[in-house]
Amino acid sequence: MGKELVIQKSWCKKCGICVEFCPKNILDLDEEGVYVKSKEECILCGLCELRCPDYAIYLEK
Amino acid sequence: MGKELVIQKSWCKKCGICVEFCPKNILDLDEEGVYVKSKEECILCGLCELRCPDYAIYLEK
Amino acid sequence: MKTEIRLSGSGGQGLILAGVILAEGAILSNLNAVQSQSYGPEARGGASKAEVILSDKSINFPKIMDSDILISLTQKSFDEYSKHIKENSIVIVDSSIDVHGINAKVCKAPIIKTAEEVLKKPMTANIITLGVLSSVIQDVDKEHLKKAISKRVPKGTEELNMEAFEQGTKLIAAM
Amino acid sequence: MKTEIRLSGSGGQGLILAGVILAEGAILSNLNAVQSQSYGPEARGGASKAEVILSDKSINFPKIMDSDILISLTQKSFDEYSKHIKENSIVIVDSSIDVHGINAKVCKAPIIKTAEEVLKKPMTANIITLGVLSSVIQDVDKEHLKKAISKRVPKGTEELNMEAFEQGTKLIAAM
Amino acid sequence: MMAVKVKLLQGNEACVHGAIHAGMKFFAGYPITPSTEIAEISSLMLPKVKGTFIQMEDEIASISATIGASIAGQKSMTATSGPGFSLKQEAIGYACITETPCVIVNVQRHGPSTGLPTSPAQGDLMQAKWGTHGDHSIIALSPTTVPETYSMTVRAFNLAEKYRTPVILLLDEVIGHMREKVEFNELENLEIIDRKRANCNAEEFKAFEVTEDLIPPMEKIGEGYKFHVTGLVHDETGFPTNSTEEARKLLSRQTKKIEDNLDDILMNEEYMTEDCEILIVTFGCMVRSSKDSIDELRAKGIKIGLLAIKTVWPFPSEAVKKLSEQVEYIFVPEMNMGQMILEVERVVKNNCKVVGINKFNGEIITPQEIVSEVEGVLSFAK
Amino acid sequence: MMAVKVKLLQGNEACVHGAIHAGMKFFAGYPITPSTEIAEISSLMLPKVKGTFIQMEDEIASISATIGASIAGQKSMTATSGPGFSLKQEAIGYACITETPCVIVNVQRHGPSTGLPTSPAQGDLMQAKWGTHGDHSIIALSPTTVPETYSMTVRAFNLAEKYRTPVILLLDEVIGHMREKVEFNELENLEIIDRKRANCNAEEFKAFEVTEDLIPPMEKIGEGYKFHVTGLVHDETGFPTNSTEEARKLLSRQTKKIEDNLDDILMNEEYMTEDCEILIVTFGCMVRSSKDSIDELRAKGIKIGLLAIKTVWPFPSEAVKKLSEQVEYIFVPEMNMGQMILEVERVVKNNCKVVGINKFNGEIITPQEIVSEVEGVLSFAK
Amino acid sequence: MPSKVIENNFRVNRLPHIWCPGCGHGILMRSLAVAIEEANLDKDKICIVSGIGCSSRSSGYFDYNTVHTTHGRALAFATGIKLANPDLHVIVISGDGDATAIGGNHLIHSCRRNIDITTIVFNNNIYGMTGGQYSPTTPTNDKATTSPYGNIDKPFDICDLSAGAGATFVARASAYHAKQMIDYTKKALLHKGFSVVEGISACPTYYGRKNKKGSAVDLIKLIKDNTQMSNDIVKSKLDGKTAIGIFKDEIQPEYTEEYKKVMDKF
Amino acid sequence: MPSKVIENNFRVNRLPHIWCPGCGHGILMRSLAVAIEEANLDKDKICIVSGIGCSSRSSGYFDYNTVHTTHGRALAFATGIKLANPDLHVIVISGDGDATAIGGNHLIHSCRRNIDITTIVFNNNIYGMTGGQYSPTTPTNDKATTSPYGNIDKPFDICDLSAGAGATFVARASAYHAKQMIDYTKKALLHKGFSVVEGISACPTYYGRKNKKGSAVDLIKLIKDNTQMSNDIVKSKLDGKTAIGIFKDEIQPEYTEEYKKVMDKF
Ligand SMILES: Cc1ncc(C[n+]2csc(CCOP(=O)(O)OP(=O)(O)O)c2C)c(N)n1
Ligand SMILES: Cc1ncc(C[n+]2csc(CCOP(=O)(O)OP(=O)(O)O)c2C)c(N)n1
Ligand code: SF4
Ligand code: SF4
Ligand code: SF4
Ligand code: SF4
Ligand code: SF4
Ligand code: SF4
Ligand SMILES: [Mg+2]
Ligand SMILES: [Mg+2]
Repeated sequence: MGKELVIQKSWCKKCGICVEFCPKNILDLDEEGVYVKSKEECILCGLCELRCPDYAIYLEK
Repeated sequence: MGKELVIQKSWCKKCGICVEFCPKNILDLDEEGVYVKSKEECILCGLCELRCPDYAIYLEK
Repeated sequence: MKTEIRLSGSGGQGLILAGVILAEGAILSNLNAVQSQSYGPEARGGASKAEVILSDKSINFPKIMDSDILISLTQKSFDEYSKHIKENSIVIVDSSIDVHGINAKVCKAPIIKTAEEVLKKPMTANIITLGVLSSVIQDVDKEHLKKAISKRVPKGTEELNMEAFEQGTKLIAAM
Repeated sequence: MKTEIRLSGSGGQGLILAGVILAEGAILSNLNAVQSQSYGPEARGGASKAEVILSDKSINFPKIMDSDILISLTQKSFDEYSKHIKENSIVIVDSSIDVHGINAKVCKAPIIKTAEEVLKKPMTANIITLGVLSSVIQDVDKEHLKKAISKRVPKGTEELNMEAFEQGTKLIAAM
Repeated sequence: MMAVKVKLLQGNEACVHGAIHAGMKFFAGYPITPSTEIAEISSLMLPKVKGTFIQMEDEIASISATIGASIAGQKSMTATSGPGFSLKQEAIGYACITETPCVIVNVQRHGPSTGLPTSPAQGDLMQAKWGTHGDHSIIALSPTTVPETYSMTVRAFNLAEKYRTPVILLLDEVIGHMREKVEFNELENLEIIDRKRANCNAEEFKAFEVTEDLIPPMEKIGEGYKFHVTGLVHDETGFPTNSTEEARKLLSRQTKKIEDNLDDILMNEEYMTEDCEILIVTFGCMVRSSKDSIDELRAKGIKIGLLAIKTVWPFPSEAVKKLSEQVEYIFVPEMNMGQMILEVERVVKNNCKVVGINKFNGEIITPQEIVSEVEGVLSFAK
Repeated sequence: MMAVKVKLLQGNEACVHGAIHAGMKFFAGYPITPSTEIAEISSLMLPKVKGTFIQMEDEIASISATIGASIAGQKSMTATSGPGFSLKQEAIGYACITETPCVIVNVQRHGPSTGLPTSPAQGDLMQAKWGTHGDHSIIALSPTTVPETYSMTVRAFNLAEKYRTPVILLLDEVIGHMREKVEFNELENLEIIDRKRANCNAEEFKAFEVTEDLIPPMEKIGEGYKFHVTGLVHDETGFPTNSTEEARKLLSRQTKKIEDNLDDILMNEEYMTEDCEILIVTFGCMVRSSKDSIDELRAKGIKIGLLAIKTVWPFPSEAVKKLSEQVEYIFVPEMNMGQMILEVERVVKNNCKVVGINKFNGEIITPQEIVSEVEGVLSFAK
Repeated sequence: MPSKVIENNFRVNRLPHIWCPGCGHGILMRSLAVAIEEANLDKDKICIVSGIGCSSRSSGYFDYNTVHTTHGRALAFATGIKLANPDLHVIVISGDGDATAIGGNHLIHSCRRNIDITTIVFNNNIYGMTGGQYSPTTPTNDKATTSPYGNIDKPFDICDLSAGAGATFVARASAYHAKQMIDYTKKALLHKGFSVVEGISACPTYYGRKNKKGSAVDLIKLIKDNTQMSNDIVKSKLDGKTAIGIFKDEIQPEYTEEYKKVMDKF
Repeated sequence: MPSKVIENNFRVNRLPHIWCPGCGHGILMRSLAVAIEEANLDKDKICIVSGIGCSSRSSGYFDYNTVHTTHGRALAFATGIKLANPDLHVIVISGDGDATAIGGNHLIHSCRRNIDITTIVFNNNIYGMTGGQYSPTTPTNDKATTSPYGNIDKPFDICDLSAGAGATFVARASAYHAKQMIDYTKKALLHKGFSVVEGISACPTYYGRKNKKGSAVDLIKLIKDNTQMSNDIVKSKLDGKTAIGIFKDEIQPEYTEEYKKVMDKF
């Protein structure tokens, strides 16, 4: 589909929800917020986008 | 049971409910209110008392 | 010229409507008119009273203290309101009423009996009353009153009420 | 003698509680104290600020314009409130904060680091701060402060917080 | 000669006729004596003009729906009496801060609480100004005749639209329930004012713009101007802000837009004031008793006049003050324990003596009572 | 020497402590900033004294339950802030006409409407008197310190019980949320007053008897004195009547029972008034700013004093009038657009000049602002 | 001389009541008195609370402790009364408007809390006191002074609503079914928890007249015709009838008892 | 740069929103935006109405016509808006307190009227905005700042209540069940009549903390554990679970259409 995972770190409030519910377990938090541990493993399922309360992580073409 | 039909005519507002629902059909209205056409026929069922909105007709010992 | 008229009776007799029609007839006749009523503490039954003030000048205070014309259809209302009449005023009562010791021109008319026996509709008493009144209040054109009646009574009862009005006008003549 | 102390930082840091404890310690030490805070427009997160006024006289106006002592645990709060300090006042900040061009006696203390690394509980930063403060405010008896701490912190965390307080007192000595 | 169109109308009826003349397209209410006829007649008339009537579950819902309808672009009204007016207070403040035009009718009855629910009173005058929490301006009008109820309802809508503000129409049971002649020819020509619309495109639109006249233009929902409305302090854009400066600006502007236009908003009637040495100041149905009493007192040679206050809020301080310099006494007859008199006293200071004539038993004060009260005071003063 | 028991309490906390001291056994409320702590602390403390706390579905239910509990015989209280206070207005009138003792706390915040919900203001002063429809008297108290919040809450209950009337406790966000030292020794000895009970048997009992002191004794439900309570106009028996004379008597008595006891009810504090030529009149948290400003102005040689009004309703007209004869200026600092100043102006007439110092942006007026305002006016006058 | 039950339970000197001739409220009011007699409640401990409306005027006639409050809020007042003195038998009398229009929220929350109060709703499908406006129980298409072209609202079923909101005893009888009214009311009074008894009433003056449904007698007959004895609300509706019966009767934790447990912790 | 759906539906310059980290409201708010996109509504014709509460702050973020009203009254305002302009898609966003405590009456009456408004309730079982007091949906025994000894109230089931009061579309999803939330909300938006979608939310700051239920993540997991997909509310309760599903979906006369018929008589 040509989608890609995008992170807008400045909006991340570090709640950890996306980290917990990523089926591939490839997300994690650092001081500033969320980051992808291994982008290649991402299956573009969109669950992180679906549940991020702050719209800081999403898939976009 | 020694009960008796009592009418307190001054309280009667002449709505006709007791008249309508007396199973023996022995009640009627005049200018001043309800009266018994034939007391002897009264079976003391108390339905008039039960449904008189103004407590003007009742059975009492 | 200012005439203060009080119509009194019991709840269901439609005297407020009569007052309204009278006031409407009056304004059609180019008079000023103010009509008011007092509601009971609650809407239920009991006494009823309408007040109408007619004048060729403007009317300020809208209530009546003592009436020029008192109409009473019940004994209770007569007893109450006959205390508040002007000297030399007119009092119109139903024939059933016991009038005693008042200083007024009293007209007794069989209003309720006419409603019940002639028109066979007790609820026409208010319009019969208007008929009676129309003979007393000359400034209000009878035709205007009739116009007001047909406008204000329930649809379908216009004819009955015209008849009631006519009967009323005859009652006072008959006295 | 009147000392106006402003404690500033971010929402979850517990500085309002620190202010309350400071005020309570002060009244146990026979001073007068007024503590207040400004709530954000809504209860959610964001900046946090507590104000404490200590005095041996009665205190009327309960808010602080310019502080005698400013505590800031975040850069943002420092930038905001360092604008409102008296001349020759004391400013206590977490070591992480970049302090520039202010005319005050500045104490930098590794408050947050101590909380995270020594006590392993970030939420003890507020009590560590109190420890730091206790060395600056002589009129408030340390024992009274401790009493206030053990009364006000959540049950079961008394010991941890005593330790935090002690660590705080040491920080300033270490400077 | 043009045919004179006359009708015998009740005050409450005239109010609805006036409202429909003014363009009312929405009414939400909850019945309460003595205002109920306003709802009833609205339910009858509104569908005929493609307007909407709804009976809501209570008074709070009624005023909320009324404000909502106005935000959606319709001229709207609600009506109630004392207890319901108390319940509407929170939402009145919302209408003030959101500058939503609407008309709130209170047909006053006796109180406090349920009191004498079918009897007249004028006990909600102060409430009309102070009933809701926080600082705000309000316009309140009070008619004295049935025809005036018609024209004043039109005026209430006009002021609401012109100044983007709720307007309270303070009737009383006497005016609401009496029937009187209404001549329509002039009334039907009464001017109608509609709210000012934006003269810019949607992108530039600011829902609470500070314009020169201090009255922000108002757009309709559904026409592309997507805006936000809130009861929080907000800036020109309409979005909430915590800025104390914006708070000050907002409240100042909302007060100032009324105060700068007192010339347009205030309305009084003077009766025999030219040479008067004694003045009656009053409002609502008491104007009627007062006029009769003045005729009687004048006939006795007493130089008395009347200032009938039609816009009761803002209070016409200047008019009262000016007349107070000319007279020795001001009498303030009110069917309450003394409310308007507080404003009069404040305004006239030591200029003249101020005497209240009060009745709070559910009865109207009669001309005779005013006459004897005035005569009593004057004879005592001699 | 007795050990001094001191505590650091928040104003809202002190209010609950005071209420419990006074005998509060029932609290019904609905949360709203900045009054919420009063509910929260009540929920914590009441079960410990066999009292009841309930969070109701809204503010109307809360005050209704509060009045109900008092009719049932318990001392009761509710607390809210602006929007909730608006909603409670109808029921406040019911408490007035039924003469039901209870305490209604309004911790004022910025308004109108939602305004700046966490910021302080004093914009509900007039509403406390005029918020409900119809004529009625009300007692409203406003403390300036945390310890005083404690004692004044006790006083609120005492006045409510003594005069059979709702009492409004008008806090503000500043006092409600600040923490201050409270010394308990004296406070714990504060007198407690309970409602007067009947001294006759059930047959003779009249629930609204006109006694010499105009305050009817009050019985509890469930103890044999079966009585009727209604918000309708009622006679001595408590049953509704349409008699205009009874209506007059009822409302007069309910007003008079307050007005006859102003000596007992009113409470002010004077500060440096003895020789003052300039006076500050104010209430609530503004007293604190004013005192500091006075100290500063006195230091500059300006003879200024303070009348701190603690019983804000009924308004202490006599005290203000008396001082107005001595001074040249009265300044009225208020965190609103000018409410108490209206009463001051009314009362002082031309005795002196009256100047408002107002802030309505959600911020407290500082001593410095008062100082410069006073200095500004004085220098201009020179 | 009135009957014993009237004399024992009413303030006879205030009778006859203010209601219109044939008003169903009088029948329901008597039913409550009889139920109280039969339930053998201590009359000193009874507190009747009502709102505003024709129905709500009933409080003044009962010779117990009686509180006539504000429109719609009777249940909120009653909640305060009951909590302040849980020994009282608190009974609320309300109208369809009082209970389900302005008072709807207090009704559902009282149901939810399951506080031991019995509520009797005199449902005449109209606002009687204010002269015949439609209420939340006025049937669709019926006329009222504020629905001159026919009511477009869908009515509440008071029993449905109460049961759904959590009341633990719910029943309906009528002015025609006075025996059942007495019986259900008695059961409601003896029930521990929040109980609702809807009594279908009749307002000849406004509802009857506006809808051309004839006299008081006709209205009572209409109730008879439009109802059926059944404990199944939904099924009855399918028959085009209103069910008369007990629809819910279950025991759940009662509010004042639960609160007592909190107090007993100290 | 935010995602397309955010950019197309929100006032991006007002984001990030004021809610706490991990607050479930953010998830539900996005779900609504996606549902609106998918339902293909004309955005100029959308009007979002909210009351007061954390949840109710959402109105300000949507780039439609938005009205932030008073506490509990959003549905009453919305009723006025919808009737004044029936062409609008009126959507109410409310909290559990806003909708079922102070606003309970407006909720049941809106249900009863079946007016074409979609109501989304962000139910976090607590009053978030005022700092954690119990609400009408707080489970029994839970702690809140006003139930320090455990809540003794019995909670409402918002879906039960709405269906009982007459809503014609009723569904429940959650911040965990965001997909279903989108799906049900979309169906609700397209439904003609009054629709209610309850979204179970999570308030880590107050509800979570007070009840020692852990972090935001823990609360979302808890929702997962305590729910089951089912269209039977009652049966789910027997399993100790909250049902996620569509519980009612029927067509009945809609209020503004009925009113239009009245107008069309003239
Ligand atoms: C706050 C308030 N709003 C409105 C009213 C007017 N009012 C009195 S009773 C009533 C409705 C009565 O209807 P219902 O409860 O069904 O009782 P009924 O008279 O039919 O027995 C209304 C709207 C009021 N007294 N108070
Ligand atoms: C009339 C009124 N009463 C009370 C409040 C205070 N208040 C604001 S939001 C709120 C409750 C919010 O709870 P909920 O609706 O569940 O929303 P949440 O914050 O949990 O999302 C309360 C009680 C108010 N603003 N107005
Ligand atoms: S899209 Fe799916 S797999 Fe990729 S990061 Fe998000 S949740 Fe994980
Ligand atoms: S869910 Fe969103 S806010 Fe939370 S950690 Fe992930 S990106 Fe950050
Ligand atoms: S007791 Fe029965 S039979 Fe006798 S009069 Fe009454 S209803 Fe008729
Ligand atoms: S039912 Fe009662 S009031 Fe009606 S007619 Fe019979 S006795 Fe009279
Ligand atoms: S108006 Fe209707 S409800 Fe009221 S008393 Fe008359 S008949 Fe009964
Ligand atoms: S307080 Fe609770 S509901 Fe409110 S924003 Fe924070 S987490 Fe969300
Ligand atoms: Mg009814
Ligand atoms: Mg919530």
